[in-house]
Amino acid sequence: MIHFYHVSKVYQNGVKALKDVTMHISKGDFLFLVGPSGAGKTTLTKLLLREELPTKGQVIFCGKNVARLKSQEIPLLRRKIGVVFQDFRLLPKKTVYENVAFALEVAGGSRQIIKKRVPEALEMVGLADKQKMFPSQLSGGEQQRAGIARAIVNRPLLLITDEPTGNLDPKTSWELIYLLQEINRLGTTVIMATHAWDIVNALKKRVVALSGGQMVRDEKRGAYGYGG
Amino acid sequence: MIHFYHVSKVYQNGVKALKDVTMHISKGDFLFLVGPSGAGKTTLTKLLLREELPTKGQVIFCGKNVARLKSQEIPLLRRKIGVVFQDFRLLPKKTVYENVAFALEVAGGSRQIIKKRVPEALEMVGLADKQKMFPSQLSGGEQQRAGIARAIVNRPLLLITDEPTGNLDPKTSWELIYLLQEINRLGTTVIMATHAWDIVNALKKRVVALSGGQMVRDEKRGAYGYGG
Amino acid sequence: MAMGVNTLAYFFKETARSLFRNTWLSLAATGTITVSLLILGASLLLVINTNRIALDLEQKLEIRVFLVPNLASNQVKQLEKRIYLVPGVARVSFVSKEKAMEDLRRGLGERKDILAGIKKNPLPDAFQVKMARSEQIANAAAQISSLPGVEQVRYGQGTVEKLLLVTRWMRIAGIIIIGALILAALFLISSIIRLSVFARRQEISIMKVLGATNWFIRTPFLLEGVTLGFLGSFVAVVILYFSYWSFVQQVSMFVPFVPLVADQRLLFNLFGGLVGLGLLVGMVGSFFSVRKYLKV
Amino acid sequence: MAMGVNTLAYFFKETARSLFRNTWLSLAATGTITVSLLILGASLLLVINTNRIALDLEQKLEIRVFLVPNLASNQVKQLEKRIYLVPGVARVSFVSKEKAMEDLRRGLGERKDILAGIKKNPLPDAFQVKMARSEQIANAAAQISSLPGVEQVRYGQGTVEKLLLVTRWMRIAGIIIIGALILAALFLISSIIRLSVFARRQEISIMKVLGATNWFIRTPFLLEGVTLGFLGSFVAVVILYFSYWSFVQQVSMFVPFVPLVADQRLLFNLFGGLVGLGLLVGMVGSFFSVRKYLKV
Ligand SMILES: Nc1ncnc2c1ncn2[C@@H]1O[C@H](COP(=O)(O)OP(=O)(O)OP(=O)(O)O)[C@@H](O)[C@H]1O
Ligand SMILES: Nc1ncnc2c1ncn2[C@@H]1O[C@H](COP(=O)(O)OP(=O)(O)OP(=O)(O)O)[C@@H](O)[C@H]1O
Ligand SMILES: [Mg+2]
Ligand SMILES: [Mg+2]
Repeated sequence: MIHFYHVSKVYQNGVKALKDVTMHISKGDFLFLVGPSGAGKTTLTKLLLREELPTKGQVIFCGKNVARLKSQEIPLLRRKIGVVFQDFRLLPKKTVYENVAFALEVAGGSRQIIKKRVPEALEMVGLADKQKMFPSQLSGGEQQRAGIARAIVNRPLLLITDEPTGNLDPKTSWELIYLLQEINRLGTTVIMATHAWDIVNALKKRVVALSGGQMVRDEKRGAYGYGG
Repeated sequence: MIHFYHVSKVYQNGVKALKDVTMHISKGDFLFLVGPSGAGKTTLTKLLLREELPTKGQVIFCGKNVARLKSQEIPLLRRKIGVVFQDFRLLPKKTVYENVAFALEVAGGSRQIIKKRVPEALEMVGLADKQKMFPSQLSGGEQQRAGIARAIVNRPLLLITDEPTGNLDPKTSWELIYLLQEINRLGTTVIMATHAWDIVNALKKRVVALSGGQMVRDEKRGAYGYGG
Repeated sequence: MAMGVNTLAYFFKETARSLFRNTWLSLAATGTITVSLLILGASLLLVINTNRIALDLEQKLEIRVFLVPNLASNQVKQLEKRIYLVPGVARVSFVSKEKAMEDLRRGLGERKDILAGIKKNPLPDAFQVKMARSEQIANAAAQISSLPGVEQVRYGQGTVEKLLLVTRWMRIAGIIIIGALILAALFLISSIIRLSVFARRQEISIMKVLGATNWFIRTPFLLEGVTLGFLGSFVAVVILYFSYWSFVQQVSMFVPFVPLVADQRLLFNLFGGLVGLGLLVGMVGSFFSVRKYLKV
Repeated sequence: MAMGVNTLAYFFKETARSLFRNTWLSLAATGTITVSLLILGASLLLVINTNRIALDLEQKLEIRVFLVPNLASNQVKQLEKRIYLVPGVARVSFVSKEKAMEDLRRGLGERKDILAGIKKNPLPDAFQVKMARSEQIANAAAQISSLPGVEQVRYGQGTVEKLLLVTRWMRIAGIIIIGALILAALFLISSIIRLSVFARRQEISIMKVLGATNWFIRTPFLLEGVTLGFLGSFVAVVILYFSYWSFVQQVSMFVPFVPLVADQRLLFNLFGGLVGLGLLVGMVGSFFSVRKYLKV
């Protein structure tokens, strides 16, 4: 479903964030993206979302070259992907409920669907009682969970979670992992960029390791680590 | 040095974030603050910084009731405390260097001191080569480290770090912990709110556990956990 | 763009929410639109009224055509017809020398004893010519003076030219001022709208990355712009309306001889135009401001 | 507040940085200040000049005092002195009846033959009285008419009152307009400054929590406000200066009889005042805008 062919990314200020990455992800995969701080994990997910364009190489999603999408195709691409951003990116002027509902509204979801799915998603991440609060009134972990609810609410084809447990206690983290596994079992491809070595080691899923922008490891049933 | 006497905090929307917390921290302590997401850890640090006022009870810092400080004393209080915020709070229009230098400028540090200490601090957190970049150009872990550099640069009396390893890989996390221990050894009191159970368990330092706003545990040489 | 009922409902809900949750931005934008259009509208009224007063003065201008003595009455008729044919002439009326003497006597007032010693009326017969287009007065006078039977032509040479120069200048100045003020209003309104969108650029980029189409993001901003434009210009027009009418009343009470425009139709068009301008700038301003941040 | 050299250097560095890194905000704020002060300045010039023209017209007003026939020359002297003592009178000059006849003859122009039959001059001797303060003309005329030796007083009753009413109205309207425009300029400028601070409220709260004093946060904003205020008003004044001088030149070429204010001193004060206003609003606006977000 996803193919990276010799992808390099150099940011405007000259930082080489990715160097010649080639990688394939099939539908239904559950993939851990690991690597030290600044390795290029977030950059990789930005290329998939077309938030950034690759400097070299091709990123293919569902058979289409992401860099060559027409401008009206970009929103359609993004709606197929649910993302938990490392910095949450909640809309500050919307309540938790409205933030989650927004992902459905964007895709033209009907009022019934919104009324049904939003509370479901909030329930799943344990935020049912905070739905009327604004992001600035939430704790770090609660904001993160609001972001997770938003990412899963419209049942995306691909779920990208960037450091989703960074602000969660171990118990909540594991609940989230079970949730992601459940979602994965229902057919959603999951990419999880993470530093949580305990989770990676326990799950024995596919692990792709980046270091300094280079892919240093790709193991089917791997453990946490990135050489060096 | 720090005393919490029967401190309760109820936010405007009625959320009870802290309930009757009594706790003492001596100069030179190294304290882990643990608890599930939403337990009140960040709220506790906000009371110390006088970002929020307690609804009930007293917070005493260096012999002064924080809630009763005159408005011109508040900046002096804050300059004695270095904080790594959970959401980083870097100034978006300043480079990494300027962000770190700002903590010194605020306190009226001379140009020589700034020129000496800022690169030192950036070196300690491994950001020496990113000093001219703006926060928006940094990876999540790099932003977090910039926040750490800013918190330690003016050698505060008290160092509060709120989830400082949430976006860091294990290796960088441990380097940071060694750095915090070093700083602690030089006399700075350190409070670290965290979910990193492995670090808490390995260090065997004092652990204060909150759950649902209540203090459920306070152990001299404790391990991660908050009952329930 | 195909648009469901849900999307439409979303747009209105969204616009209303944004207006209320960004109270401060909304107020500043409305206020700026109001102030800009107030200044523009007041200046328009000023210019229109100055023009009206100038026109009033101009319409009081006339040419006096003195006839050769003892002209036959059919020659006089003939001449009258010819004067009518001169371009710009609106109305011609005959003033006999008896009527002229009468006028002179009345004009001298209490000093009319001067004329006591005069036996024979020395004044000539004359035509009084009103112009349709006052700028042509000098030309018309020249043409009339060359007609047979005309002895002399008088129209306040000098003073009239001065008056016409001043009124023409005022008209040009009025157009320049109004043009500059329209530009100024556009700048002020679009600045405040751009700044209020700027304050929310982060939100726009988040929406973009969540898969919202440009139109989906833009429409609530456009509706917001239209609403602010309407509110702002409506307030401006209401203020203008009431202050102008009280002004007109004051003037008609204290300086009744100054002719002010009180034509309901014209004022209606003017005020309607202001509201339209407010709406338009609000919408177009929002459109372009948002576009800037849509390129993510 | 004790302030080191470092802090001072920080303030200037900080201000310069902020101006350049927020290019867009800086431009919008400068532009708004320029436009507001341009409108205000142009209106001030308009009002000043209208007043000047009105004054010019008023100064052309005079009272004509006709004397009782055959007054002795010392009685005439006496009367002249008494007229001088009437409040508001500026200048008195004697017009003999011969001079008056001469004037009348000249006034009638080519119709002066009317006077051919008159043997004895029927006109009286008169004084021509200029007023220092034209509002007092009616009062002065009434007082003069009751002096011994005065037969009749004439000052264009009716027309003069009209003129004076109009000029007084214009003065009041001018003051109201300028007052309203000053308020409008204050609103527009402070709105844009508040909005530009609003866009940076997050930064302010971060600084606050890092232990910055209110003054430390505020000073760069104040300096920024002063700089923007100065730049904006300076541009406005330069534009005003050049357009006003070219306007004055145009007028003196094409409608030379319209008296315009070209007093360097007055203009200097006016323009200086505008720059001062810009500076002040920039500073005070920043002060209050920042204060709002300092309560953390
Ligand atoms: N917008 C940008 N402009 C310039 N450089 C950037 C930008 N974004 C990221 N970088 C740089 O690219 C490199 C990779 O960043 P990326 O965010 O992909 O790291 P990461 O693997 O997600 O790290 P972390 O685990 O700390 O989040 C970093 O060195 C960073 O400084
Ligand atoms: N400004 C606020 N207004 C209202 N409620 C708030 C506010 N800030 C925090 N809360 C609520 O107070 C409770 C405690 O929040 P706090 O941020 O202290 O949690 P925390 O222990 O830091 O959690 P985390 O580990 O997720 O960061 C939460 O339930 C949160 O929703
Ligand atoms: Mg990252
Ligand atoms: Mg927290």
